Amino acid sequence: MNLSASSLWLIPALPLLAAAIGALTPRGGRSLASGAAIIAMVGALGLSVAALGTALAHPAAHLTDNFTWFSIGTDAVRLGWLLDPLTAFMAVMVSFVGLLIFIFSLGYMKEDANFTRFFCFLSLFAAAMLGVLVANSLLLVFVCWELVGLASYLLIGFWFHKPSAAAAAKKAFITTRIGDLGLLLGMLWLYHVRGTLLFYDGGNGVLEPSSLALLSHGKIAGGIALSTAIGLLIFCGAIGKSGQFPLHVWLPDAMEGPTPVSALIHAATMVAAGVFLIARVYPLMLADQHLANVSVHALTVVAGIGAITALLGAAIAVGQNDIKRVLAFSTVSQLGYMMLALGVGSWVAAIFHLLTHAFFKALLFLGAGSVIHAAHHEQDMRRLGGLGRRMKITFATFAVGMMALAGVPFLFSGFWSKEGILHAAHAWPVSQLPLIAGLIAVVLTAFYMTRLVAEVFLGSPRSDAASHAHENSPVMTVPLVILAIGAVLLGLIGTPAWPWLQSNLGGVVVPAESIFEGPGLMVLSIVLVCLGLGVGWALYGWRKRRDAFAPDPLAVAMPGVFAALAAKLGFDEFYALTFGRLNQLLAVVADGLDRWVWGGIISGVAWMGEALGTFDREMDESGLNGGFDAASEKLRGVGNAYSRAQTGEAHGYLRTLAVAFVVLALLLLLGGVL
Amino acid sequence: MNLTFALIAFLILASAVLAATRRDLIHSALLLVGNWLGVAFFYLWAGAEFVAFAQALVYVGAISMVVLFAVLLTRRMRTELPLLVATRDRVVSAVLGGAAVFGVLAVAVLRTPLDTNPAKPAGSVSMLSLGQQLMGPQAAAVLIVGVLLTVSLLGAVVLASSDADGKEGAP
Amino acid sequence: MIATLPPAESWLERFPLLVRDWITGHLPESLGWLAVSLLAIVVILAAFGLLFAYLTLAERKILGRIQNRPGPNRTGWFGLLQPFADGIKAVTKEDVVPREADAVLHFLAPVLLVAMSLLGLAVIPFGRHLLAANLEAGVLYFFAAGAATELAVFMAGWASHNKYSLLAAMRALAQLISYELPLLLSVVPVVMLAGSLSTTHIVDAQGGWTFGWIPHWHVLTPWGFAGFVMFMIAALAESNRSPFDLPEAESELIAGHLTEYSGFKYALFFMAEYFGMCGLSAMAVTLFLGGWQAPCAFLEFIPSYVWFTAKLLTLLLGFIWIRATLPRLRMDQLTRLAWKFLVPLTLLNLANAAFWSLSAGWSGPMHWVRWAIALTVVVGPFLLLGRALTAGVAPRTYRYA
Amino acid sequence: MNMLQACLLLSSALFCIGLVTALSRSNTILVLLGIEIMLNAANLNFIAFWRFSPAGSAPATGVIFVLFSIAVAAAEAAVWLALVIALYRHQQNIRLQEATRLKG
Amino acid sequence: MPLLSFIVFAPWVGAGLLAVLRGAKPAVARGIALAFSLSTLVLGLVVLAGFNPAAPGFQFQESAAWITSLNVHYHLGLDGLSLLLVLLTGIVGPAGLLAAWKQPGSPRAFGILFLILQGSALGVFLALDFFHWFLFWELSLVPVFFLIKLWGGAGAGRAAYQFVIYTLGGSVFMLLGFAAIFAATGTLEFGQLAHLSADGILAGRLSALGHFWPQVVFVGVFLGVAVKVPLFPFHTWLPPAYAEAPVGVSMFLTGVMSKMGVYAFLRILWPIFPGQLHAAAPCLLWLALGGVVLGAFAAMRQTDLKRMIAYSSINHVSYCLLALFAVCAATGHSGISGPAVTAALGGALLQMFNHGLSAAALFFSVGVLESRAGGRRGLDDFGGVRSAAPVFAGLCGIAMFSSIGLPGLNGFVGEFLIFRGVFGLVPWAAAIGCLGLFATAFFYLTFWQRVFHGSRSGAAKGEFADVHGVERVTLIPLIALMIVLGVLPQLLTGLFNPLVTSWVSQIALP
Repeated sequence: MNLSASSLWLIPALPLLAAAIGALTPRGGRSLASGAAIIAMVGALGLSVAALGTALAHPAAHLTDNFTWFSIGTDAVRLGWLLDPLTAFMAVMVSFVGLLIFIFSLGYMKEDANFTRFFCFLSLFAAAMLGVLVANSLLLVFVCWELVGLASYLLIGFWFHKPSAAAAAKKAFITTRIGDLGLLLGMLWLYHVRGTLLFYDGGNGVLEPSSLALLSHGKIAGGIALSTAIGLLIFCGAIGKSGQFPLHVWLPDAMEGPTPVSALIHAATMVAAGVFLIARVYPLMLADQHLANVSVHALTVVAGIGAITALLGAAIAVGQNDIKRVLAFSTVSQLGYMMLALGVGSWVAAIFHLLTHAFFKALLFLGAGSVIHAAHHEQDMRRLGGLGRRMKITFATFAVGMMALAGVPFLFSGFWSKEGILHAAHAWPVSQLPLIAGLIAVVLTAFYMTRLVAEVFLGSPRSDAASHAHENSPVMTVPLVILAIGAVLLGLIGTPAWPWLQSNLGGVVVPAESIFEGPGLMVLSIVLVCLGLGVGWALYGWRKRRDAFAPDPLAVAMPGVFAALAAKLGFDEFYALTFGRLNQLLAVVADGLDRWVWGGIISGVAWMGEALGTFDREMDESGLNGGFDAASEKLRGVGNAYSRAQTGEAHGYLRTLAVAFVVLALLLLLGGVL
Repeated sequence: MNLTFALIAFLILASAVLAATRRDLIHSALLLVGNWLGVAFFYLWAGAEFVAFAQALVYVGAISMVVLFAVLLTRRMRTELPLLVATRDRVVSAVLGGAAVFGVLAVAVLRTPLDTNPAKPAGSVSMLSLGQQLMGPQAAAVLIVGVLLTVSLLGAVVLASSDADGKEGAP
Repeated sequence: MIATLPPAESWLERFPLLVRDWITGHLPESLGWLAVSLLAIVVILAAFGLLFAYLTLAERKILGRIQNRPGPNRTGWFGLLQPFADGIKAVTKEDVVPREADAVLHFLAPVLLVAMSLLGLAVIPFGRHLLAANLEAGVLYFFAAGAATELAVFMAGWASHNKYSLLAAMRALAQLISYELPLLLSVVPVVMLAGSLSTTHIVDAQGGWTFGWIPHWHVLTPWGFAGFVMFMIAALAESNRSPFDLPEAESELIAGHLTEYSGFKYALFFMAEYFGMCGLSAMAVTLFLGGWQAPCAFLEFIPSYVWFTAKLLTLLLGFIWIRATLPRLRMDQLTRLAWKFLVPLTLLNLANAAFWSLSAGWSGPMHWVRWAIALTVVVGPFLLLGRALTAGVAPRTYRYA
Repeated sequence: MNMLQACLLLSSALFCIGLVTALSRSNTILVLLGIEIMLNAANLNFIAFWRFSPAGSAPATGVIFVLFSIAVAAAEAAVWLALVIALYRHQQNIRLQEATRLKG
Repeated sequence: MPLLSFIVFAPWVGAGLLAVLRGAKPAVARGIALAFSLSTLVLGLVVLAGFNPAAPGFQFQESAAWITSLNVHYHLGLDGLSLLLVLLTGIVGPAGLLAAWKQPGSPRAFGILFLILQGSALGVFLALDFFHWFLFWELSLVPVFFLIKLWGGAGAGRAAYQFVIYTLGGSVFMLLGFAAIFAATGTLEFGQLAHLSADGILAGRLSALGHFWPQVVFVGVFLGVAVKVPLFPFHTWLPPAYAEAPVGVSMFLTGVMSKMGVYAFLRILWPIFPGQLHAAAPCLLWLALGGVVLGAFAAMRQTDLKRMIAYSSINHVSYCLLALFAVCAATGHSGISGPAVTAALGGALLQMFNHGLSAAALFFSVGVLESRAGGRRGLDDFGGVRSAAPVFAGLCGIAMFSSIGLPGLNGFVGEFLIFRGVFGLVPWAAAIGCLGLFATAFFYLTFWQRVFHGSRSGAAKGEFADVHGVERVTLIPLIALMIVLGVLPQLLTGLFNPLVTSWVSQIALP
């Protein structure tokens, strides 16, 4: 049974259709929405398996189906669908885990009022995630990438009436958005340089050798190869989405969403998208490896970030008291492992760990979900306890998940995938630091998982909610069991003895020894795991916590460190202080600029106009009119004076005449006749 | 010739001065008539009979009547008020003024070189030439004077007779 | 001063000149002109004095005869000495002068009156050679002299310090002034036709006869006759005679402005009145009746001064006749007659005379047309104005001055 | 001092007397009489100049002028009689000093 | 058949009819006004049917000598750009009227003024001769002044005055500029002027008048246009004017009036003054960036919702300007890439259309909020509206995300092309521009969170009716159009692709 590339688009289309149906059904159509969602996921799973079949049939082949989205001017914007083993395996994992989580959430969200909207958002998320997997163009990836972000925003903020959930949703979206900006810039740069964003386009795709050669030779300032720069920009997107070191702050807050959401998004799929993206564009990241004179190699940065995140995540997880927070930080550290694997050059190990991690982390989250569901939404370990006896299946499946995560040797998938990474790190020529970080993280992982299990399941219940807890309905426990089985069996397909997965992924037969460096490292890791388990048991398993308020033994031992870890190393506050404040400042500057500077100029002009007006009136009033009035007044004065001469008395006139005559005559006589 | 001139001059000046100084209006009016007659004689002496007779006819005949009528019609003021102090000052200033004017005129007359031609015989202007002159170039003037006379007389009649304030005209 | 002797004159005509030359012969040459003037004055005064005397007598005789009574016949033969008796009476009567009267003016009034009326006689040509003063503006001189009469009348009225005499003087003045206008206006046509103001020239203009017996006197022309009639009416008024003798009418204010006069001054007033009358009639004769011209050619032989005297006496008798017959006019009728009747008619007559002189050249049939027009212009307005004035006399309204 | 100057002196004297009369007397009639005297003085001048003007000169303008002046004087006399009467009726006495107001 | 004249004058005829019908009942008046406003859309579609995108130059041209002495012709013409904007007016106009459906005050007067405004806006888009183009340009101010003053909010008076006087001040300079041009060249026809400037004659003629005249004239005309767009420093009139104007008017203002400015750039400034524009480009780029970044950040500070959206519309319009200025800056450089210029210009045109739709929708939403809160429209006057009115929240959400530029909606396509073009031409500008994207997302989400999320408070506490009847009829078409254009931008780009290609060919490419 094979699925041609051209019909690949059906995989994301089905859940999208389900999402549309969910959106249009009114609040009451609960079964319609959930039924549509689950059927869609089953369909997607079937198609993914068929696609896997096709992919396995054509090893090392990239089956593409490209089409034009729209043309602008003369050049067309082209998108496409891609089928290769990576896509197939990821699609199967996502649809299988998604299906299980859908079924689990049927029970978990039963009494929630917005049941239909929940499934609509879930199917929207699934469609977007599958879209990212099957996309053949970085633009299509980006589109689906943003939709995944939207879906996570909607799901985290599902219980939007809780202010903390709304804030967490916003924080998640904004932080991922910052990462996406880097991805956008990388994409634009690539588009500008290559003129197309298709990965594989019959020769001139971005990831084809011809373009890789061109990209790697391109030099930009700072001695960095063009491909490195673009790679790193794309990696920014991955950091944001996968919660890597600088941008991991949103992941713990994302626990505000319902637990199935956390399971689906923050365990299996969404956070894995970052790793998948780097895996997808791996050839680009590798392009600069062979260049000698390049100041930095993309993968070195990836490895570094991965190592730091792994170590950081594990350390903070130790200090958390909320079950989901512990699991969230463990996810951060496991993603750090995957990035580390990619960084050290073996993307196959990363993907193998991704697949195994998806199963046992989904299992752990669903387990935590059933615990919370049972304990009436009580999430704090200190107030739980003694649930092992009350919730047998949950406890059993949770224990399987814990052991897989911790990497209990041989039986559990977690061990093999982690070993693969450690061996790859060991084989990394550049430096051994990632290996060391990895080993430390192994210890810490084992420790905080035993702490979690001991606190929650062992000992006596420390709150009445915990005491009333009882096992959930089968609709919730069956997915747990299936996942537990998966967590165990999946490891088998990737063991060094039978590296089926790795060879199929890479499309080339991978010799056993390439992933098995030798017994020495394996023994070391086993020892470290046992160490972690032992210490964990010693502190929490053996001497049970007496009551909710007892101080954490670790806090007693190392108060300063434990407090710091509990406060998530203060990254949130740090960011709030720096970026938050900067943001606020810039806003204030912008608004102030608008209000005072430009507004000031305008009112200044207005004021000047007014002043001119008053000045003009003043001049007119006092200057012109005043002067004129004064002059006319003076004239009237003269007139007045003259009028006094007109007495009306005839004699006076005659006398004046006579006098005038005499004077004139005298003048004439004296003047003239002289 | 000088004798008659002197006589005429004396007659004119005396009557004028007396007329000015008489207290009784009628007397001064009549003296004034005398003055006009003197002037008429002067014209005769100067040889302009027509003007003399015209002067006599108009002044002595008509204007004297007007003056006398004026005096009679305003007779309530029986006699001139005794000379008030103010009037005394006025008289003094008037005389001074008059003297000054006369002085100036006299000086002017005596200084200006006037060539005289005594040879003009009496009656030298013939009535015929005078008539032609009047009716010829001066015809317009004659007409205007005619109109002037008519208008002024009508005006006088209107002024005097209109009793604007409603009661009968005073005597 | 005396016209040169025309060659064909008989010795009678020249008799007065001969006497004069005889007298001047006895005197030194330098006083020659004085002598001539004095002679003329004496002759005129004597002649008119006698005329005045016997005129009073004649008036009283004729009035008497008209009123069917003998008139004065006691003094002398047929009363001929009556004037001298009156004269002696006047001189001997006491001359009463009111105390408040203005003595100077009171005395001066009659003297001024007599003098002025006598002055007028100087320019009248009594005969071909009998002319006191041959002035170029003779007519104007005559009226200028006459103008002073009003003054004298006023003086008389005023000086007598008597309300009634003053009022009477005012009325007399009003009459004199109103009639002076028609008097002068009626003279103007004559002057216009004659073309000169000198009396001798006017008389000469009336010389000559048509068909030997129709003299060219102005009175025989339509405008001339109208002018003569109007002149005579005005003359009557000017001399306060007959219908117009309101000032000294007995029925009015006693003797008018003469009430305060008595004795010789009163006689002087009478003398002045008669001189005025004679002067005016002499002027009438000169202007309209051809002066000393003979009525017909063949009567030329009779001397000029005889013709003049004859015409003068007829006019004077006319005066007396009128006095005897016409009733006295009331004051308003009198002034209305002057202003509304005489003045318009004289003005029309002036126009008529102008037409007459312009149409002098018409001959043949046009001659009669000329006469017809002239006559209509005289008669038409006379009848119309007459009817207008007398139509329904409006009730009398008294207006106090 | 020839005859013309004598005549002129005479007319000036008469003129001044007229002026003095007009100025000194307060009775309107006398003032006007004064003015009449001055007018006659002017006429005197005219005739004097005509009389002593060179022979054969312009026609008797002086004489004509005097004629017109006499005519005008007559008209003026008539008018001021009316004025005096009106003035008398208005202010019951004819003192000139009190006739100063144009209105009323 | 003078179709374009019909388009321009149909609204005015409507206004005239309304003016005549004094006694008309409010409903009738509203109906007539809406009908004539819709006439633009109907006629626009008719023109669209007859429009042949490939044909170069202007179509449906009508030219008649008007003032022969001044060589002025009544010349209408249509090309891709004008058609795009006519359609936009056709859509936003009726939406504006519908928004004012329940508005107090006489609908008849409102209808008259609105139709005059719409007619003059259409006149601006279709006129090809400066004379009557400027006539329409100025005439549009008058109705806006009255609309804002009579139906506006509290500070309407001051805002209206500032708006009109500010814009008038700007357009006075433009008039002077064109007077100089007319003096120099004797013609006011855009086409002829473009040819003259292309051959370099215009610059020669102007400098003949005076040494600095070409630059001075350019500055004059630029001022007139910059004030209208508004370009960054000249935008202070916009927030109060949009905030105080009634809903329908602010929709029209942000939807169409600001597009007039950009249209003026493309139609007048760019073809006639390419040289000066290129010379001034760097400085203008910074201004545009200022508009983008500072506009967005200033929006964060606003508490009045309408002012916030006003600032956002400054931000979005500045994107178009950013693209234009980038193209101007790059023209003449050797390394200029054709596709980048095409993308930039195409993106600018798309952005104009899309922003018109999204801004109108957002203003409408704020109008709805305002109508339910009794005139209050502060950020903290509301809370939890989403639970009170989910449908309204959904529609408003879509409009907001389109404005943020979420892919899948129309906003993204325009912005993507603009950034693609600007990055190709002036990379550093694109980088700074992205900051604007982030800020836009930030303040919109703050708005969304403060108003829609959280527990029900403020106006939403009491009864808060969801969108119904007329409101639904106005909002849903806009939202549908956004989604359709987001998925199929080909509908629009097909109209103006040949135009953009012709523009690109004009720029001297290596």
